[in-house]
This record gives sequence, structure tokens and C-alpha cells, in this order.
Amino acid sequence: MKIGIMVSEGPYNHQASDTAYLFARTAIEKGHKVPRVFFYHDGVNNSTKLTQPPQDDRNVVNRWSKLAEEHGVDLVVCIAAGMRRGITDDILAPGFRISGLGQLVEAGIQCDRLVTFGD
Amino acid sequence: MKIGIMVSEGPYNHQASDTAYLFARTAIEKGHKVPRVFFYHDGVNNSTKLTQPPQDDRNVVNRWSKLAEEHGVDLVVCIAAGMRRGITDDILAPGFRISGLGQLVEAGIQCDRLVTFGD
Amino acid sequence: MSDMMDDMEGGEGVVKKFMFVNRKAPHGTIYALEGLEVVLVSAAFDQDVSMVFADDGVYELIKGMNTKGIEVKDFSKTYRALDGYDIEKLYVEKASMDARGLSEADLIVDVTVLDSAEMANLMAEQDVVISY
Amino acid sequence: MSDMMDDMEGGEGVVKKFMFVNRKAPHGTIYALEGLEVVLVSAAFDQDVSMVFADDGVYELIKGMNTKGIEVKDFSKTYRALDGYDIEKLYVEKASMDARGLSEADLIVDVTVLDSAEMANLMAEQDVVISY
Amino acid sequence: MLHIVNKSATERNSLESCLRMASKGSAVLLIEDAVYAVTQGGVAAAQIQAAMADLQIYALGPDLDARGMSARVLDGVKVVDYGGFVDLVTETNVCQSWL
Amino acid sequence: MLHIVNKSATERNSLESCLRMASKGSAVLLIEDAVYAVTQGGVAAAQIQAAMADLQIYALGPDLDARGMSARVLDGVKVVDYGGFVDLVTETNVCQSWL
Repeated sequence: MKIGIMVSEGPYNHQASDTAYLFARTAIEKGHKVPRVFFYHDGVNNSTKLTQPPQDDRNVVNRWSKLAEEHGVDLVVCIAAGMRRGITDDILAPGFRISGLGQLVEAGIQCDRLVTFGD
Repeated sequence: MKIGIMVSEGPYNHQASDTAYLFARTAIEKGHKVPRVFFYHDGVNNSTKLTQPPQDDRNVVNRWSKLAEEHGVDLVVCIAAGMRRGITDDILAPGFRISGLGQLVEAGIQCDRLVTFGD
Repeated sequence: MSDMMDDMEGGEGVVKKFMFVNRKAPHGTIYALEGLEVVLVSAAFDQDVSMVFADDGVYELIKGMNTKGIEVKDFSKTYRALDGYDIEKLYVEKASMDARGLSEADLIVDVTVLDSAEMANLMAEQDVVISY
Repeated sequence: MSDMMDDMEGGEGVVKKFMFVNRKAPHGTIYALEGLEVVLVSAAFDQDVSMVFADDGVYELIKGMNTKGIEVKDFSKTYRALDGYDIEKLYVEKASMDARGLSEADLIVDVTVLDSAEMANLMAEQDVVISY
Repeated sequence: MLHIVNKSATERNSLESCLRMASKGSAVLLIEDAVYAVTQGGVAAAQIQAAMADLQIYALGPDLDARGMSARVLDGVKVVDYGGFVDLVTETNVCQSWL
Repeated sequence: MLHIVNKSATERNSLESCLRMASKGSAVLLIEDAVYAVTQGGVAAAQIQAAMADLQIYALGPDLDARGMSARVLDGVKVVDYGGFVDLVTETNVCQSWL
């Protein structure tokens, strides 16, 4: 089955991005496809390559990048929400791209399910 | 009177930073001093110079920078919270500096009041 | 359609029931404003779109807002423009209105008021529910 | 002391009553963890520090957490280390414990349980209250 | 003492907790989404009216205006602007935000 | 239909709203801070027990473990892991998150 995901909160401050990642990874392990994760609202803050979490903590951004690389997950950052919050191409981590809200609606149309994780 | 401020949420997603700014500006207009604003938790996201809000909207980051320039307000971004969230010297807007949590405790000791704005 | 969605065949021409659920007050957080931005974009995709206002989301539709004093954008007029985007299905939960002492006369747009059971049924028949 | 605080004379040697109010559950948000980081730093400033746990903040002190399954840091042992930083005033609101079916035996550290009126008086006599 | 509440009482428990732990004679200032609590006909109205026996209840005018709620404020609630907010902070000995 | 709730019922109104607007036979999955609601002795326990007449109540095990709450789960609540979460999403026709 094709499962789309929307993430509405940034890394570390809320558990939303952690739960979304573990859900996505598990869905893929179970044989489902996660064609796209759409980052909206403060969720756009998951896409910056500048984060440096403590050594003994998980790296939220890198985990998403790795999921994109290994499983072809399309990580889309909302351009309007990203501009408001200072997310630009220059600081984008691997696997993320900036695009419009149409990508969220498209994921809703083309995926069998759309699951939202937020605050 | 000396009033310290702590901001715990980022720009646009929550009203916290707007309220803190209007409070600080008004306090200064009334003759008080706002020696320091400390940005903690997602509040560190107020300090990036990369935001590009819509033309017809307020510019949260620039307003803080201007307040610092015109009234000597010390805008301190927590280093630990900032590293987790990808705030580095390279993307810091004018008037902001990165430092430790001791600056928050110090503001609590040296100011007559400390007011927190968050979610 | 983007490259990454190439393995999704059969997307064209599909009409799904999209519901956008608004449960947050305006201004205190950005969810109402950014939620509206998604709804406007969805109009271009020719889907069967409805909006629900429940809990504090009903406050988004209150008449007479004036945001000058807090120096933020007043986006409440946008709800009136939804009609022009063919987004006409606006539902409000009655229990949410009652708990806040509000009636339809307080709202900036025409809505359909549903009780909680009717709302439950409406939600259950959607294909996609996006909430904030 | 930083340059920008130069106009603040008389800061040295001052001992203020600092209260840190914890009202959020652990893990769902970072406030409990980052709040603990401030408290540890405050210990270096020789202030009169107390911590309050009320509402969902009492969940921060529950015994037996195991965060492996959600892949986040388990910081709950840090509460046991507070003692070593001379942070010994830990207060818990009784009404918050009762509403959650919790007793002192469920907690990882020794605390003083206060009723709401006692908590009110304690808060009112602080110099600085930092909450999250 | 000044207590500051910024969240809607119909969404979160912060106003209720604040009122429970505010000592007699304290001031409570409602800002941002918390201002809905002082409007007529809402479920929090009775709670606010009962609290006024022991506490001074204030609401931030610009936040009421922004939400279209200025004409609905309960009797006995004092509406202040940002200047009044600053005065409340300086005229009380300490303030606490119920986030 | 699957309803997902992630916030503590003692902090926010989202569980209450979800239970009010969930149609009979729906599944409700509690994750993150919402898992406290299915623990013994809490104020939400009665609400959950009443809801089980019409709804299937699930809670995410890893979130219960992380909060030290696994041994306190109410009878009748089904504890699932992330795999079970995925199954709930795929086995119901649509899901909604009560943020």
C-alpha cells in the first residue's frame, strides 16, 4: 500500500517527527511504500543540514536523509512555510527538496493513506 | 526597571515571539530597560537571517534586530538548543549572539523581572 | 506530477473526498492561516473538498476581527473568498459552538451546523482527512 | 558577566529565589529535558533554587521509563543527580498527583508534596519563576 | 504576584491550573488565545466569575480585538493594552507564565 | 476509520473531542503523551472505559514504555507496536489525527 505522511512540527521540540520517522521506517519494513513525506508548518525545520544534536542523541535530520536515500522517499518541504521560517536551498540536507503545497494534495490523491504527525 | 525576557517558540508558528516583541518595545517606550532577550527551546529559530516572510506580513526577525540596534537589547540564542535545531553563527541575523544558558540565569539575577513567552 | 511519484499510476482524473479539519483558534498559532493556504491550493486539483470547524476552530470564523494591535495579518476575509474557489462545503460542530456561546449569526460565512454524530458520519466517509 | 549587562550594577553576590515550574509530560515535547538543562546550569550561580512539578509535569518523575522503543534519550536518571548539584527542593502538587492516580512511591526521587494553597504561597514568595 | 495565561481554556488546562494555584489577591492576565475565557456565554465564564472573588482578572485588549471578542468581555474583567501589561509586570513582585 | 490522538488528556481537549466525534465501530489509537489516558487511576480512565462500548481503543507500546506506564494499562485496551500502528492505518479506510 502507498502511505503518504505529513509532518507539522520541527525536530526535537516535539515528538511528532520521531513518531513519523519510526512509522515510515516500519511501514517500509513491512513492505509498504512511503512515496512522499511532506513537511509543513514548523515541520519544515526538519530539513536543515545545520543541526548538531548531542553525540548520545538521535540525529533526526540525518535519519530522514538516509530513509530518502535507501528507499526513494520524496522529502518535500513546503516553500511558503519554509520561506517564513528561514529554510532555503543553501541549508537543505540531502534528500530534501523545496516545493509547493500542491505536492501535499497530490500525495493525498495518489497515496492510499495520508497520515499526519504534529503537535 | 530592568525587565528580562525569555522567548520559547519560533517565529510565525506561535504568537509568543510577537507578544514578546510588542511587550519589549512598549516597556522601552515607557522608559524601562530590556537588557536581554533570551531565546530558548524552539525560540532559537527567531534568530535566522534566512527568513523571507510574505511582503504584506511583519518581519519577526528584522524587528528583533532593529530593537537590538536601536536600544542595545542583548539578543542571546541558547547554544545547546540552537545546535539541536540548526542555528549557527553563519545564519545569525544582526544583533543576535549565541551563548550559554548561564545568560538566562544571569538575566534572572540581574533584572528586576523576568517574563517568559511561549506555547 | 513530480518524478518521485512516477510509480503511482492512475492518479489522473481521480476525485477524492478531502476534509480539512480546523480545531485551533486564529492568531495564537499559525495553523488556521497555513491551513487555509492548503485549502486554496487543493481547489486547483478538482477534488471534493470540505472544511470542518470544531473546538476552537469555530473561532476562526468570528465576525469583526481587527488584528492591527497585534501587528499580524488579518486573513479572516479569505474565508469569504472560498466560494470563488468552489469550496462551498463548510461544516461547524454544534457542540463546539454551544460551548463557546456562539451562533451562526456570529460567523463571517454561511455554514452547515452538524451535531457530533452527524460530524462523525461525515468524517468516516472521507478519503483523506488533513487536520491542524 | 557579559558586556551587554554592564549597566546592571550590583549583580554579584545576590541570592535570589529561583523557581522552575515543570508542567509538561516527558518525551512528547522537549520542555522537560531542556528545562532540566537550565536547572543544572543555575546550580553554578549559587542561587536559592527550587523545582515544582505540577499537572503533567509530575509524569517526569515516574519510575521505570524505558525509551529504547522510541529511540530518544532517557534523561530520567538526571533527576536523581540533582542532589549532587545541591538542588534539593523538589515540590509536587498533590492535586496533580491525585488526578493521575500517582503516589510518592511511584516517583524516582524524594519530593515534598504540597496542596494547591501551599503551592500558591510558595510561588508568590519567589523572585524569579521560569516555566515550561 | 502576576500570573500570565496565553492558551485557550477550551483547548488546555493552563487557566484551570493557574486559578487553582494562584494565591489570594494575585493578578491574572489573559493574553493571546487565553482571552476567549473572559467572553460571555463560554464554558470558562463561570470559572472566571468565581475567580474574581479572590483574584484580579485582566485581559489584553489587542488580543481581544484581533479575535473579534472585544464586545463580549465579562463584567469585572479589566482590559489593558501592552502598556498596561508592562505596568502589571512592574507593579507586582514576580510573574509566572502558565505555558 | 482510525482516529489518532497524541496529546495528554489532562493537558488538552483532543481526546474528549475525538471520542465525541468518532463514529461507532471506529478505532482510536493513542500515541505519544496521549497514552497516559489509558492508565489506571487517572481522570481519563472512566472516559476510556465508557468509550470502549462503541470504540476499539489502542495504545502505542513504545510510548507507554518510554513513560514508565506499561504496567498500568487499563483492561480492554490493546497495546500495539509500530507494526501494529501501520496495520491499523492500512486496515481502516481513512485516518485522522486530532492535533
